[in-house]
Amino acid sequence: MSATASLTAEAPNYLRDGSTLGSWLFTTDHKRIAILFAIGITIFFFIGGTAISIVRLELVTPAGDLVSDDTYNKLFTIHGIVMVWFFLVPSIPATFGNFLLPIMIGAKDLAFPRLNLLSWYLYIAGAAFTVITLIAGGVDTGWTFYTPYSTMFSNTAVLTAAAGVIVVGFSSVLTGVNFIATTHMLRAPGMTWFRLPLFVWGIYATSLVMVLATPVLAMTLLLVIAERWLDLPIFDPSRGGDPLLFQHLFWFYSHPAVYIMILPAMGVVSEIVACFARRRLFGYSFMVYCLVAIAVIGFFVWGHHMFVSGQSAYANLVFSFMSFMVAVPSAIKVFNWTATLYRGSISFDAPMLYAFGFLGLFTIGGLTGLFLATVPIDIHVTDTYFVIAHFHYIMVGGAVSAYFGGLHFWWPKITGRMYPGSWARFAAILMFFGFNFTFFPQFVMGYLGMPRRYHAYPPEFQVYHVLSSAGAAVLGVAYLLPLCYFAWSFFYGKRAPANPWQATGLEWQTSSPPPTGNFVAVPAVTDPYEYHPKEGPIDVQGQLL
Amino acid sequence: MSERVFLRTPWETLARQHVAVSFGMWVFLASEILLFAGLFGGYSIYRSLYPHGFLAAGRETDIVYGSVNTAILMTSSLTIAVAGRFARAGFGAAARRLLIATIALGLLFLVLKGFEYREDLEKHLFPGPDFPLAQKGAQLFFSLYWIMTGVHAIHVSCGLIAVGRLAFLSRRRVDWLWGSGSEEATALYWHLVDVIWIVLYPLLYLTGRSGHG
Amino acid sequence: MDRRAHNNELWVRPVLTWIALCILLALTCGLSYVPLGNGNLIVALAIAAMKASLVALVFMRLSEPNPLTRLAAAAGPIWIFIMFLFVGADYFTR
Amino acid sequence: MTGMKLLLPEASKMAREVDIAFFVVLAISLVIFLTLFVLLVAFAARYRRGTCVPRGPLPRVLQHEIEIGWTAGTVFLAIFIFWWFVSGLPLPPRYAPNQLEIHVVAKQWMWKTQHPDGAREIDALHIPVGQPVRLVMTSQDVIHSFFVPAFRLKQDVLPGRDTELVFTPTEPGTFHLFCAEYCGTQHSHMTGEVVVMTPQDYAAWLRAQPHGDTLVRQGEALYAKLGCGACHSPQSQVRAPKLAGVFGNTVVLAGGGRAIADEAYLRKSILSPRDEIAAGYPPIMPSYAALASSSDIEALVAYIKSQSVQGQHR
Repeated sequence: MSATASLTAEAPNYLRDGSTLGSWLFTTDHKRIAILFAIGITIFFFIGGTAISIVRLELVTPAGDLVSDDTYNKLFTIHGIVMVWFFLVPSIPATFGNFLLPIMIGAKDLAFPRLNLLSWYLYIAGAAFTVITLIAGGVDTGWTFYTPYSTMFSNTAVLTAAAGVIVVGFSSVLTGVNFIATTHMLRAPGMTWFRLPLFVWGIYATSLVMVLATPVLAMTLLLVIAERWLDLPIFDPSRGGDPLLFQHLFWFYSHPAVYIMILPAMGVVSEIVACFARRRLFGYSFMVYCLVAIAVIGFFVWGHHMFVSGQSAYANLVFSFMSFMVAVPSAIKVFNWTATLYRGSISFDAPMLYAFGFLGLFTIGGLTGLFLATVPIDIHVTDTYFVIAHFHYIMVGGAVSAYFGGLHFWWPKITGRMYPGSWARFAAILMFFGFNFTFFPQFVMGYLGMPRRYHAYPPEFQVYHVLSSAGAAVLGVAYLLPLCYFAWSFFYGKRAPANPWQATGLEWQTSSPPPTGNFVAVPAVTDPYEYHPKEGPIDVQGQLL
Repeated sequence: MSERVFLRTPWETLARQHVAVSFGMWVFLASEILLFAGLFGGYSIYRSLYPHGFLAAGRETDIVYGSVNTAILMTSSLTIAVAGRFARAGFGAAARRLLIATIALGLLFLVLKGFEYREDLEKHLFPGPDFPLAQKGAQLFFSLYWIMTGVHAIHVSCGLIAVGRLAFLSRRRVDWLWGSGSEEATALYWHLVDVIWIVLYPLLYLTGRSGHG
Repeated sequence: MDRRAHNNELWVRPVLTWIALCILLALTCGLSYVPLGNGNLIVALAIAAMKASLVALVFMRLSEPNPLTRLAAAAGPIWIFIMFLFVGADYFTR
Repeated sequence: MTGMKLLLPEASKMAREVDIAFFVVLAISLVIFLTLFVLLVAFAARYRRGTCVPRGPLPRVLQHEIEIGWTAGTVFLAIFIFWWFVSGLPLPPRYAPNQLEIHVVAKQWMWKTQHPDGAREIDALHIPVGQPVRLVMTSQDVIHSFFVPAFRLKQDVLPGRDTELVFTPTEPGTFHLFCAEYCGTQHSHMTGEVVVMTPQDYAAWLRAQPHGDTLVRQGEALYAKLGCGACHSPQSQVRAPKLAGVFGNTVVLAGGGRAIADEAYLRKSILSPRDEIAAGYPPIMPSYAALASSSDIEALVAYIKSQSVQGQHR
């Protein structure tokens, strides 16, 4: 059947509900807003990726010979700002969360659809500030904006960069408010709290962190702007201020921000693992408690970024202890995912490959977190490539793997099209190896003392940098592949059935892509992950009886 | 009056919509409180580091403006609270008049704040080379003073826009005030602006009044 | 509904609250001129907390039994407390 | 390109302890990771779709006990690692008399070090092996971080405040010194070397240095130049606290309260004298923040300190 024929046969759905630009830019449909967000974060993903590609190229040789040190500093700063606030924080919540949260709980839309659109416009406004920053020559403070460098010394576009982050912060606060209200108020009859899919729990926990942490960042950066622009003394030590206060306030947000990125990723992986292992999730209620525990304990650990900052030794121990405690629920989640595979019937489609990648990489990221929680080890490896490798294992190995996993899992639902499975599996494997190739050498050179944010470096580290840059090239190709086959799939892919993976979950009960109101008939709510009966035998082929 | 006019997309009943709107606003208010948390944190740390500077600087703020403005904001809280109760009881016209009183009080607050700012600037109380106090920490106090009151004034302005929107949209049909649920949310926001001022007042205006502490 | 109870709910209670707020304002303003050392700050903050609670309980109708709203209202102060606790863990042990 | 290096020299007492901690945590992590990895691969192979293996539901009891078991196990392990490294934390002896006290001033993008006898270095630090060293560090502009990988030591260097590092080098050699906290354009050029020498070599090296004034002497000169004695000398007409002998004493402050006259107090008293006035004296001293640089203050403090320490009076 030709593509045109299949298009005419298409049932009414949200994609076909108006095709003018206005029908997209003034939409209040959560699914369309999710697409708008997806377009935004994809653009920024490639902006941030381009910046870091130049950085990796520069680092192939020990001498800083490709770009000037000033340019280099601006490149890694823009990479950090863009990737953290314009890609990772909105990535899963604003796209999949927006698209799926109402459908998964059986609602017609988010609680406040117009507020949702406002979130997107705030994101775009923040993005505009960032683009202005780039046009104005960039910013060189690092994504951490440490004072007094950012307020008294840098002569780059700190003000617009900080303003962009503040504005995009309000976007994530409003998204968080919307998600929390939706989860509380719009669950379909029968959808009790302990029947919620773990993805919904992940989004809910993340929303709590967004709402309670983001405003602190907004105010901190507002203080930076006030000190820099109005010359008000706040953090400036020569006028009595304390730069460590900035670090406390900054990390009060920015450590929980890591959990903003990883909690939804955990939700995505839970959905995928259960579906492709055809198994009820092992320890569902423990998984829920762990998500909430991570979200809450995650607020108590920020000081582990400050072990060498001049913070008191007593505070170091307190934060160290809390950091060990937050490792516990994360570890339990990994055990539970692994145990879910036991007696499963596992197939290795692309989403599952990404989920496997997540399990391995997140485990490495989490375990290296133990090193950083141990004060004497942290003193040696903090501010080195060890830390870079650690948080990329969590944020890229974890969150980005899950993002791609989710994209491959829900793509048929979102677009109504299938993608070429073998290409997708190839990209997943390439991404996994490219990633390890890029970041594993960084653990070693970090331990050997290679400081981060260095434009030129002693020659003995070159071998690791070359390995890392080679891996980054592979990783870059692996990121471009999905762009190509998804673009192809969107126009020419095979029409997707309502439930291509035979998954449970309400989103699979409606058509692909869903109609504007999400459901034609009221969906039937059951326990989540009913992939096999609770009691009794299961077919030896692993099929449901 | 029919519910249908006010019912918005995802909701089945107006009652549920109202609960959700005010719950959503409460969640947002939690976020707003955390917005000020960093300022309160900075204030506490610097006050404990420079107690003398803070007491000396606290004496320089204008307690008359501060106290009158506190009273004004508390009164505006009363008017908007009663407006909501009137609207629910069906006294729409009276409710609207109270909303307009709230707007007037809010504007009065901002005007007085503007006069106060002018006097502060005449006394060179903006941190900089002409700053009159030598004690260490006094400039930090005034940095926080300007930022705290400035951010609060922005909140008052946002609140005024929201209350103004209510007054404007209810000009034809006063039952709109009750029906949409936005009266409740707007009032909650306005009350929070009041609560934050109530906390700022002792920090900025009552500090150091009892003499050389 | 009983007319008096109705009036009560409508405006008597809010107005009484407003009177209480004004009395507290006068009290805190006056007390700030009495030399109490560190007591000044404690008294001023205690009165501010009382005023804030009055606004929250009556004007913002937090006194009505709604667990969800109360939870949301408690979250802000609790998280401020967390911030103070852990920032203090550094500053007061340096 | 020099060859691939997997191990870093352990050149301080601390380095050994950090390495032990590092490799113990590494071993624990490897055990956990390999267990999970083996399980993942085994499950993925055994339970791949289509294999003929039993797939019944798990007994309820088993589910619960395993969950509680590994939760308890993980909590125990986390607390154990924490307890283990805390119990092993060395408490650096501060102000030990045998320490070699070296002052470090960081600025964009340079390390300036000064030895007790006045020898100065830029982007380098020569120290004798086996000798406990105490670095007193401050920054003139932004935050820097003093990082010597071979010593496994790192400490941020803050403007307006002293931070310290105490260590004992154990191996002679030349090691990297890095600035580890991003400090602006030429951050990656803010490097240097730490040269650990035998005591004899160190003595010879020290003799060969152009002998600048000692920190104490510089302080003395500044003391005269800035006219501190006009008020603080015992002969002065102005009533101001006598500085000889003040270091290490407890000062009673105006308005109650006490302060130990340590380095931080002296530094603060020079920069913002009116914050903590000694009881009985009028608050008349102006701030010297604009007149004295960070290194000047270090020198002044060193001089005042020398006036208090028996036998060091020169």
